[in-house]
Amino acid sequence: MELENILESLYFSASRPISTSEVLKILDDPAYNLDAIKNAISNLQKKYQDSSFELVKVASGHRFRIKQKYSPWISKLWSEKPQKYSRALLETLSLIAYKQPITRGEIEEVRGVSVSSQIIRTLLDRSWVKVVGHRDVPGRPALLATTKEFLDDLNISKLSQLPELPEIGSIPAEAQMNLLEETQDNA
Amino acid sequence: MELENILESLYFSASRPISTSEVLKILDDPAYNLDAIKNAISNLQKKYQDSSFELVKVASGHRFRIKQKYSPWISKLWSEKPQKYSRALLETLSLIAYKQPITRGEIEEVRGVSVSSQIIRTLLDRSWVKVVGHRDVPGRPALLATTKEFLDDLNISKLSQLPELPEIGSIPAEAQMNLLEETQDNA
Amino acid sequence: MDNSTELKPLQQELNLAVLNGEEISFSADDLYIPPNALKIFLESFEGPLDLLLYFIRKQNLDIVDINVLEITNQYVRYIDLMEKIQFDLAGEYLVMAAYLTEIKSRMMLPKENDSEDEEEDPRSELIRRLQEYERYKTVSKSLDAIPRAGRDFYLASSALPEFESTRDLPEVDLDQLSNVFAELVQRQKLSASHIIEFEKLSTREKMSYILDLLIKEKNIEFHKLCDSKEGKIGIIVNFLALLELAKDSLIRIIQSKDFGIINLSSKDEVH
Repeated sequence: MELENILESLYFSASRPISTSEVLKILDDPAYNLDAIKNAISNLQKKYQDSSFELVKVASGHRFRIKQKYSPWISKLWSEKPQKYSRALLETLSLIAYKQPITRGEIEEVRGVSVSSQIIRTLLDRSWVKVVGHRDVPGRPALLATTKEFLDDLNISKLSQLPELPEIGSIPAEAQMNLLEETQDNA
Repeated sequence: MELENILESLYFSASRPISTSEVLKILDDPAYNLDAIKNAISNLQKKYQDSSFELVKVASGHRFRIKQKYSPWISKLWSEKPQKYSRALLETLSLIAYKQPITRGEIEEVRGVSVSSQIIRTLLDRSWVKVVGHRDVPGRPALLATTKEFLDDLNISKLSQLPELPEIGSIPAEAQMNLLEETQDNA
Repeated sequence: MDNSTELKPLQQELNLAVLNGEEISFSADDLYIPPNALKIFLESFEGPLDLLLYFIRKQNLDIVDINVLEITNQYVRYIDLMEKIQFDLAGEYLVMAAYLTEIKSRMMLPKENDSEDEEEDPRSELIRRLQEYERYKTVSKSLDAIPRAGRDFYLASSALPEFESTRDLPEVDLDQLSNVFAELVQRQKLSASHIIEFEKLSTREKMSYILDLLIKEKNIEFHKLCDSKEGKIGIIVNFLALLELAKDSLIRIIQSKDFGIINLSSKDEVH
């Protein structure tokens, strides 16, 4: 009971996901082991079943999130509209997510166009992407990979939960046309 | 029941107190009047009596707050915060310092990328930045300015003691932060 | 999502864009597109591979069956058109035109009857690139559709109790701050006239101060803002701040008679 309240207070105060190992370190008490924490987490998940929020597991730990059905009211609280990303950015992000680690040059090769610094900056800034090393070729280009925050923001806990990359030849022609349609709507 | 959940989701998502009049405006539904909201608030207060947080009334409205008795754990959590602020936070802070009062949208315009709520929240939490008003444009975005605490922490007594804008090119190379490298450090 | 400009994929005629309220359309056979619409048309592609994919898919062809001659002709015609209307075409489009032309000429060369050295289909590299690009293009759409924090759902947090921080928070020093700002300005290529001067900054400081004061007290008399220690300069800075704030319609200024007391009040109702 008390352990659940302590956990709850941690999740609500952190404004980021917290891992069980971090919880163990904070508690620093032999009375609370990993099993006790896991048990408390599952109790908390049950406890708040009918409320507006839920305890979810993401890449870097657990956190409370507000159920999606309440988004219409919450979005009214914010005067700014959430960022809508361009197709160029999304394609770049997809390449980083599915072919990581990857250099900017390699992204450009697949997309057939240059990738603007602006896009890379936005992704780094958003902490969705980070530099994990440099390729050992002339110019030592940075190798880009996605971060835990990226998975957290999509509410998933590992890369393998991303949508599957379509197989070559399995993409119906209509899907292509729909893509174009989208772009025109957004233009 | 549903009204309580909506209210709850608003309080948990806002990271600031919300007044009943603001709630009425967001609900925008004649079915929910002031009495219904007050009733829902008192139900929420009862509902969470035994949990780690409480619904409290402060000058500008209501908000959820972690109960004082959980502060020992929270202080441990917060003592593990990263040692360095991100490049994005520093840029945001420098824009608020030099171009205050400024809105988030105006910061985004100069930076060319969006500013996360997290950054603004960190600056507000740190008491380096505060909201000093709202710009009279659609959405009424908050105007941000630096605080006395900010000046105190930088050990200056007024903003005019901030360094003048260094001449371009006179910034020592080691002080120039390579964005790619920088982000890697903070990740 | 607004689907009012919905396209039927297999329709002969394609409504490409709405320009000045007028729907621009063209058919697969008739390549004429008004120049303005052509610009919009090209801007909706993420580069030459994307444009080529469109040509192929528009004709409901499989990538592996593409008729390079036809696609090349179609592509080059677009590029020529764009050049004619002096549209600033990205270099990649021209590179692709050269590449396509090369494939076309290689395909027109007579095949050597040497079965030992079986030459690769000149199209294969292009086909491989188109297929590869299409995979990521398609998956990027699925990625965007995943509910995202801050856009489709929100996180729950509550206010903190009072607590002792056991460790120092990150520090920021003056030079770091001004260097970051300088780099920002440099990046934005702001003109030299934007350099922050002493006076301007004190005005900005006063603006913040006045706004902050108006949160606590609904009305302030101007002379109460001025500190005698600051002297004449102080009054001037205060007055400049006042004018700036009024210009941005952030405050209300009322002076009921000439040389009378200047009253400032907040325009802000939220706080």
